[in-house]
Amino acid sequence: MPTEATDRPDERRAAERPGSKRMTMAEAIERFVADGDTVLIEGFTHLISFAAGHEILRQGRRDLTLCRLTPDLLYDQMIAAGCARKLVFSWAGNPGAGPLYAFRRAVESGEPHRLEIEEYTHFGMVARLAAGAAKLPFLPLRTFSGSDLPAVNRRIASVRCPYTGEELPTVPALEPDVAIIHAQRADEQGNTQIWGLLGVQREAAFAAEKVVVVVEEIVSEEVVRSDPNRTVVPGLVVSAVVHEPWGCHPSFAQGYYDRDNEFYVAWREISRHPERLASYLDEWVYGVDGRAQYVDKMGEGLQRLAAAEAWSRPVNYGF
Amino acid sequence: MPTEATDRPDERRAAERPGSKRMTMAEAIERFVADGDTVLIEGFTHLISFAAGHEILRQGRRDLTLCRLTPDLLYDQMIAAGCARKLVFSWAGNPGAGPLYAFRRAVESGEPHRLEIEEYTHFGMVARLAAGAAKLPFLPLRTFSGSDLPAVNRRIASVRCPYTGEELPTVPALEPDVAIIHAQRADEQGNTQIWGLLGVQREAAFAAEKVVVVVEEIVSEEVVRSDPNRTVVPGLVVSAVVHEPWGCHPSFAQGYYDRDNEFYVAWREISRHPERLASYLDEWVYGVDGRAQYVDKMGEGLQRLAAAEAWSRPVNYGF
Amino acid sequence: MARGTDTDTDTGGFTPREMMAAAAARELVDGQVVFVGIGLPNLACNLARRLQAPDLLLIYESGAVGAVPERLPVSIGDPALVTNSLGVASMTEIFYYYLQGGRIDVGFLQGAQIDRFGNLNTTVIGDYAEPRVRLPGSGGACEIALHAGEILLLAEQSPKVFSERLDFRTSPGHLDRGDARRRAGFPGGGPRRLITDLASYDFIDGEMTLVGLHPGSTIERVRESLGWEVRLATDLATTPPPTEEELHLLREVLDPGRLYL
Amino acid sequence: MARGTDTDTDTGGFTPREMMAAAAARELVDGQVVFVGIGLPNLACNLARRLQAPDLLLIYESGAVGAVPERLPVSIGDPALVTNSLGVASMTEIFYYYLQGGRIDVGFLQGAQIDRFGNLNTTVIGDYAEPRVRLPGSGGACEIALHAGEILLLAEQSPKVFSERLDFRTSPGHLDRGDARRRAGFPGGGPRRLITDLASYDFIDGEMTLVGLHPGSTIERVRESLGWEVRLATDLATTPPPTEEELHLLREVLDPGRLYL
Repeated sequence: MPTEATDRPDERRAAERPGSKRMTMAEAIERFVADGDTVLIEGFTHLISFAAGHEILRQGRRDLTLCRLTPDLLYDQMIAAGCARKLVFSWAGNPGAGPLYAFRRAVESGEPHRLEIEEYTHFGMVARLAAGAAKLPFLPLRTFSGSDLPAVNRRIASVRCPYTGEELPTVPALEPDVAIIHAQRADEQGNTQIWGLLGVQREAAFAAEKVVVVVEEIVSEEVVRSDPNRTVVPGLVVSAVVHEPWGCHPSFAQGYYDRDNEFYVAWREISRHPERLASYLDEWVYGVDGRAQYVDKMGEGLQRLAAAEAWSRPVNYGF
Repeated sequence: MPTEATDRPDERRAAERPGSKRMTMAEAIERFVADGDTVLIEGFTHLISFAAGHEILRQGRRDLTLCRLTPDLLYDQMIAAGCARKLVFSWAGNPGAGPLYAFRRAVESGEPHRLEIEEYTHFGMVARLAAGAAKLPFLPLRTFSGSDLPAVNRRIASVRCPYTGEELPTVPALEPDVAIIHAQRADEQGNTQIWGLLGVQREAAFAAEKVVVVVEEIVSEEVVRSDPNRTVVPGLVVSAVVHEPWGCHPSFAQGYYDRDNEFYVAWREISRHPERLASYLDEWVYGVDGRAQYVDKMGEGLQRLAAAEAWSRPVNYGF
Repeated sequence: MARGTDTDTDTGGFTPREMMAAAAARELVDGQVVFVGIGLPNLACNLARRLQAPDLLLIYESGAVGAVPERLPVSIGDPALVTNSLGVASMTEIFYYYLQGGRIDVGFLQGAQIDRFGNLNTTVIGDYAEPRVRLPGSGGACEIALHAGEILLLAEQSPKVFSERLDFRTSPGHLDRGDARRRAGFPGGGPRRLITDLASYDFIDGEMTLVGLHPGSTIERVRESLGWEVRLATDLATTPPPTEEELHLLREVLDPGRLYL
Repeated sequence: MARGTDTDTDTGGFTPREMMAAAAARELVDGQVVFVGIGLPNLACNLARRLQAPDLLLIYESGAVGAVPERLPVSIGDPALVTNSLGVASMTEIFYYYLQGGRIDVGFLQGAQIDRFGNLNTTVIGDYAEPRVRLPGSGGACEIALHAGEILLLAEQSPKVFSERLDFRTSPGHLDRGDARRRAGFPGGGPRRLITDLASYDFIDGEMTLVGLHPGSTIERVRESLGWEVRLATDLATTPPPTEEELHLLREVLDPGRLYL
């Protein structure tokens, strides 16, 4: 080997790679989420890491730029807790159950403090993450025409097609400081497998500077290798792997547990009243030391959500 | 229903959809490949439909624009047979085994006739198909810089990023008249499942006007529905489904049969000599009436390529 | 759209929302590819699948393709949409390849404000920077409005919803006239039909035109709940009421818990 | 590069291609992500995995990620690359997310013509429009050359390969001087080392500089097989010959059929 080897950037980078990336949620948030960061906890209805969001609140992070297509209950909680400086999003409602009142209070009357917003459509957010994953500064896409959105978001621009002369809308790449991705399973290196709705989990992971993967199960490399097409996020982009069963509740993990729709419906009234929301956070976020305690505290309530069985047929990878 | 319903374009389109799209290879090529068409038979080393290419030759199609990242043995045969007016490609070699001599003769000395070429890199071809699939007129990508390729291919252009001011190379969308995609299995509606190397099969199918899917197995819809994440090409973009076991030979189908590397090596000497190539075509293409007869004629030679078993672990889709 | 409220009036043995679901279902043609929303659009599509359109292909924004939900989905990403579906697409594929790719025949949209050209507001009531009411925003609505072959609109009539001017245009309908979309180069056809709790409208020359009154409804009630003088078709019809079969399927099979009816 | 030919000379119990494979393997550092080609690069990577770099992550252009081929792959898309791999990426992901995404530490390249700055020609000999010899073209080489953290070049020395001027520049090396890539804004570092059947070269100020002679090779032989006066490092070394262990692994485990050695 050449004698100058240890000065090479690739070698330094390699030396940072640990044998296992497994750590607790508290360690992962401590190491990889800092005050002022741009944070993306993704998952389109499916695989939303409530466990990670709650730990961010427990650790008292501040001035975050929160990004998600659908802020959902999780970001409503985080906005209410005051950790967000800015929200980047495309649809801010309680899916199937009404408004997100904490989000509305922040935007309509600056409570608990003023929240800056940067708003796109779903397609716009998807394209921003695809551009970020590809390390392109922008991507063209056909939306926004005939909408007032470009008038209120100057980040929406356009480009002239060099072939047709047509003017196409563009969005800038979104490259979060950290993406937090829930998944069904991963090995200790972070090779992550997802089935069911994929959302933008892959793009989020490739777009971000650091990636925390949270899983229902840590599996051996052999399980991953038995079905390589199931791998959505490769370990090489992953910074931390956290084992957190039931880590999505009240969101869901296909094949593990159903969405807790009763809670989504109940959130309507909780979030409508700031004091009820505060006592929810006191009890279920600040009042527990982590997801395991949350699960214990939920008790029987969770078991009714456990998934029934509907197994895939295996396929042959032999040659 | 409104009385004007039958005049609505959507209704006419729906009426064309048959219950089953299954047909023979001869029917599929007869209906969906015409003289002068831009034809894409994709598959990156894996899942190359030699069966479809051979049927195109048997039916005597002419003046085709053949597109593929890697022309491979199949397009070498088709070029030798004289059906190609133009080749759009990014790497024209016999993978692991030397040159494609028929391609070389066409380009170096115009035999059997002059072949127009339009040349990209792999990334360029991939981006062209991704643009075609997305119905965008172009996509930006970072390649070609420092290469002489843009000087010989005026279709490679550039665009200025509206955010950074940076000039980025672009390629135009590729939207073939017909894409022919081999896969492991599909149902009769064309819902197509692939595992192992994916190449650009998905992008090819979405980019093309018409799509012929050729499979090792026709399966019931129930098999497809047992593992929806395995579906790479949805039936809604598929025009025809052809059942053609061993349809890739000498290419391969993961889990079904191995690549016939001996034939790839042997092709070097066959293609080097025009008369040997001609007699190969006479015997193995024009001398059989279809892939079933080719398989019979191959006899025992194929069985040594049958795949061993290496089954995936099933996953649970329940809720 | 809000769930059915106490003001739903029973009209000859069915509710206005049952009428809307049945009328919307009848607009769907077998074999079409439909981009489905949760609530009434989902009920309409699954009703049509059980009647005239068994091969209707249901695609949900969340990525489920060819879904056959065995329970009433309560969110656009309900796990029941995935189990036994024909395929799952990532959202990059859904927006770039399916919607922008022109693969969707019909899209359903709703709006907090709708104007006479079918333009929609789901963003804010009041000023964008200092809104009186902040609504959820576009989600995928703007791109559905641009790319689907045609749009079916669903809404409950009130002057607050049907207003002459939108506070914010989230998703384009026919802009300001019949050929505006074509001139602007929009790929999809835009709103074709609007079904409300009172009536059905077609967009003729791009403008909402009353074509059918639901049983029990009157032109006067329609006029009271629109923010402008509505255009009338020359041959005004009465919507056929929901059939026994439609009502049976809606009530007993599709939404027995009366979540959306 | 062509397979080992009859002109390979046995030099102290090993062939020049065995020396190349061993020398290339020693350049790889544990934990690196390597974009692997078929033939010698594949042998070098799999040799390194069995020695100093067990966690070398092998990615093949065809989409196999974390491949552990149980037989010698005979094409870039050999099915053995997929079985028991860690993941399969579509080619869109491979090029947009892995390569352009800056995830590749090391790429291997070869060339029919190579100039002193490590620029490569794999397109044509002669004129592009009327070539004397039409070569395969870029494939993924141009983007590997631009994006990989560093490039390792492999070639057999001859004046035909190492020419002062390329007939066509397919993939950029250091263009025409040491800082040209940085000035052009190329994301990857470009060629770092070239290993031939005779010697090893580093690219110093962007120019091929002889740093080590393989056992049995001489400066004279090196000079005869280059199309220009080669630059010499001040401290010229002799490449350590392949060890017993390297030879055992190459001959008995990795390529027992001597397909590439």
